[in-house]
Amino acid sequence: MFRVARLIAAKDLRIEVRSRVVTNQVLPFATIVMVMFAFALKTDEVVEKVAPGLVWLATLFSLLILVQRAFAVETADGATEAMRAAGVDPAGIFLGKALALAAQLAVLELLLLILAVVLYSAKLHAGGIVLLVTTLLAATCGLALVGTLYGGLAAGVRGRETLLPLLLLPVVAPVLIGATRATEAALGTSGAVVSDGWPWLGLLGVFVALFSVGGTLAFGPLIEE
Amino acid sequence: MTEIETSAAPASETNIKPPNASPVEVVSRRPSTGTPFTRILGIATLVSMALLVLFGLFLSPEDIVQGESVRILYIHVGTVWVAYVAFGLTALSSLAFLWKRTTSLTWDRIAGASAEVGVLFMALTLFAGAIWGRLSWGKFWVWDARVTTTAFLFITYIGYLAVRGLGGSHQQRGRRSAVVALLAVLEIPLVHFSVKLWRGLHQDGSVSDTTKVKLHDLMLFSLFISLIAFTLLFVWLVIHRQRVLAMQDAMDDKGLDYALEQRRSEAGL
Amino acid sequence: MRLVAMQDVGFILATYVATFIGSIALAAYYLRRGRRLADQLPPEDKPWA
Amino acid sequence: MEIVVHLSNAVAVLGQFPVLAGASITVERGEILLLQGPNGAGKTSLLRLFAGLLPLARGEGTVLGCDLRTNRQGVRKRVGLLGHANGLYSDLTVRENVRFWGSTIGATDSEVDAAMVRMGLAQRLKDVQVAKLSAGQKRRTALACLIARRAELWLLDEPHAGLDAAGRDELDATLREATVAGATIIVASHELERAGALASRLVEVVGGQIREAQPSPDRGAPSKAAG
Repeated sequence: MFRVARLIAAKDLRIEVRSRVVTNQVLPFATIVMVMFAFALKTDEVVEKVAPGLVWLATLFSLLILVQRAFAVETADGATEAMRAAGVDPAGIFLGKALALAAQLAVLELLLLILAVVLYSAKLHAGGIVLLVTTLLAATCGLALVGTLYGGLAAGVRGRETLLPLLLLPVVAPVLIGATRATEAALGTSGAVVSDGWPWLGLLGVFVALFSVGGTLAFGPLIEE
Repeated sequence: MTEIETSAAPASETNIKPPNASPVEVVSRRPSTGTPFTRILGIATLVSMALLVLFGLFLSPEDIVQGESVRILYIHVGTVWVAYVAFGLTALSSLAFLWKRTTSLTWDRIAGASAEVGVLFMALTLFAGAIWGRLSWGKFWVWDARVTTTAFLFITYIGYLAVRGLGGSHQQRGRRSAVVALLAVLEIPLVHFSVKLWRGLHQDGSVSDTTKVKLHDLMLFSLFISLIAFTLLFVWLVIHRQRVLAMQDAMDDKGLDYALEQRRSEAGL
Repeated sequence: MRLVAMQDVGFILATYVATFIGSIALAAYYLRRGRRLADQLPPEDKPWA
Repeated sequence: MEIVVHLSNAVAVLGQFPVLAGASITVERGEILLLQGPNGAGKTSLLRLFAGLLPLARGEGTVLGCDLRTNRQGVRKRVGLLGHANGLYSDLTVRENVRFWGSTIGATDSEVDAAMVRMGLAQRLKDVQVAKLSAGQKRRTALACLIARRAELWLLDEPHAGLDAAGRDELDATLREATVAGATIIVASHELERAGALASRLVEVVGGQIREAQPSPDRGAPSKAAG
């Protein structure tokens, strides 16, 4: 299972290195979303206050695109079916694709965070850095896991573009809430203190644990004909 | 990978007659989804609904704190109760479908029927809740954990119904939707907990504080009738929907027999 | 009649009416659909009958 | 003779359409079976059924000793399918594709290289992105991926399509070698003169069913390849 996962993750990342879809298209998209948020919110104080939430909202929108892309690669020339025909362990496919997606998401989140510092004058400080990094990691894993799970379900079907957001967004709500609050605590947005953030990190941890197990079990039946 | 693109699948009963249906048979009415039991159930539902209107709107007194708006609760409590029962039933039937020793498409259809009825009640309960909120708090929506969770359930199960409609074989539909239903069981407590935690940090009034009303006996009785009436309605709807789905599946199989015959005749054997 | 005297009577009635209309519409849809399918299927496909 | 594939009255459904309408056939080890028949007759579906991809709606079927109703997973590890689609990643190079598909079943690098040599991909083409290949070259790459998998039962859907003369010769030689090594091969093809010469047996797929083709006069009784 883990051997297959490694293979598939390596393959996905190599495809990304070659095609540069994330760097050339998704990152600019996320950037413009961040700018648009500022337009919608007008005043600097409001933008500063909600900066962590905007970072994670932009992440969610980008997640939808990344997931679509991750599975478009597979369905373009019948690779999904070839994998099924080759009896590749579905749990391995799931973990591998989730791993590659997580790597791409992590890069994206880093960029969005820098953008938040630049555009929204969010302030990083040393005391919150541990919380910030662990939050990024946990939220990334959570998003990648559920994204892969529902992306795989939607991949083979008609109307996948519309089905995926409908299925995916309600599920990632806890990640949005948890990650936003933890990030607020880490950045000290509107007077939040670092210790406020840890319960939220716990929530993210539970989410990751549940969906890594649930997803590994569920992915096979979901993609099977 | 599909080899046949020209062949429109005879999916619904409208474009295909089973090969053995002669015009004479169609004229005579065949038994439908109703049985003596469901007819009694239906009458009981209607009677209890009438009682609900009578007690809810006329006989029960107004609340000291909430005034007349308490009457909305007689709808709200019943529908929200049924909605959650419906999703519980969907989850359990999905489990029964996935478990090898009890697997049967009947479980899948019960799960689907229950989710569909549940979605209706979820919509009704959100509507009634919003109106009640408007009258009690002056706003349609509060970010209470229960309210928000209910809204998420609503969307989640609309997604579940969309997954059911994706097509494929009945078995595939069953497996796929059962897994999605069980994943929703993972998701919903997380949503509820996270919203609760979220509101907890800077909390204003929540539903649980304001619903602590001192209940008059007649009000309690009206609530009781509401639970009974909506539960009966739920059972009636699920039974009928389950039977309609069973017939739909049977129709698909009939269509298959017919299509098989046609397909074989292509060979000229 | 006390109904008339109620405050916010419109809201309350709307709730009741919406609930009943919603339920009746779904029930009617199921019955009609069931009837149409039942006319085309033999008794052995209806084990409950 | 060992029976590799056995179908009896198999029905398979796509959506609500019966792509296979009661197909029966027995295939023994070492055979090269050619499926012919018009478009939409069910050739592709038959191959997908053998590969354990299409569920069996009615009837019975066994492939390599695995029951198709209960153990499709068991079939897949031992079968290699080349469908209409090549299953290649267009952003990766030829070698990366072959290595990826080979390694999913644990093929070593030398096996992967051998497969590429076999399909004439080891020289100029190996580091070219698949997106830049011609249709025939893509087909060759897909075949190399299949060869690297060392399957016991090969299922090929129009393998000659898009290949040039050299590619066809290489393919035919590869298939003959594989049967000598104990593999069984089922080919769906429209190109009778090419595939017919290769095949040890010929059946016709019509209307989702299978019937033995009339032995063609020039080839006499179907001969078995050595197992």
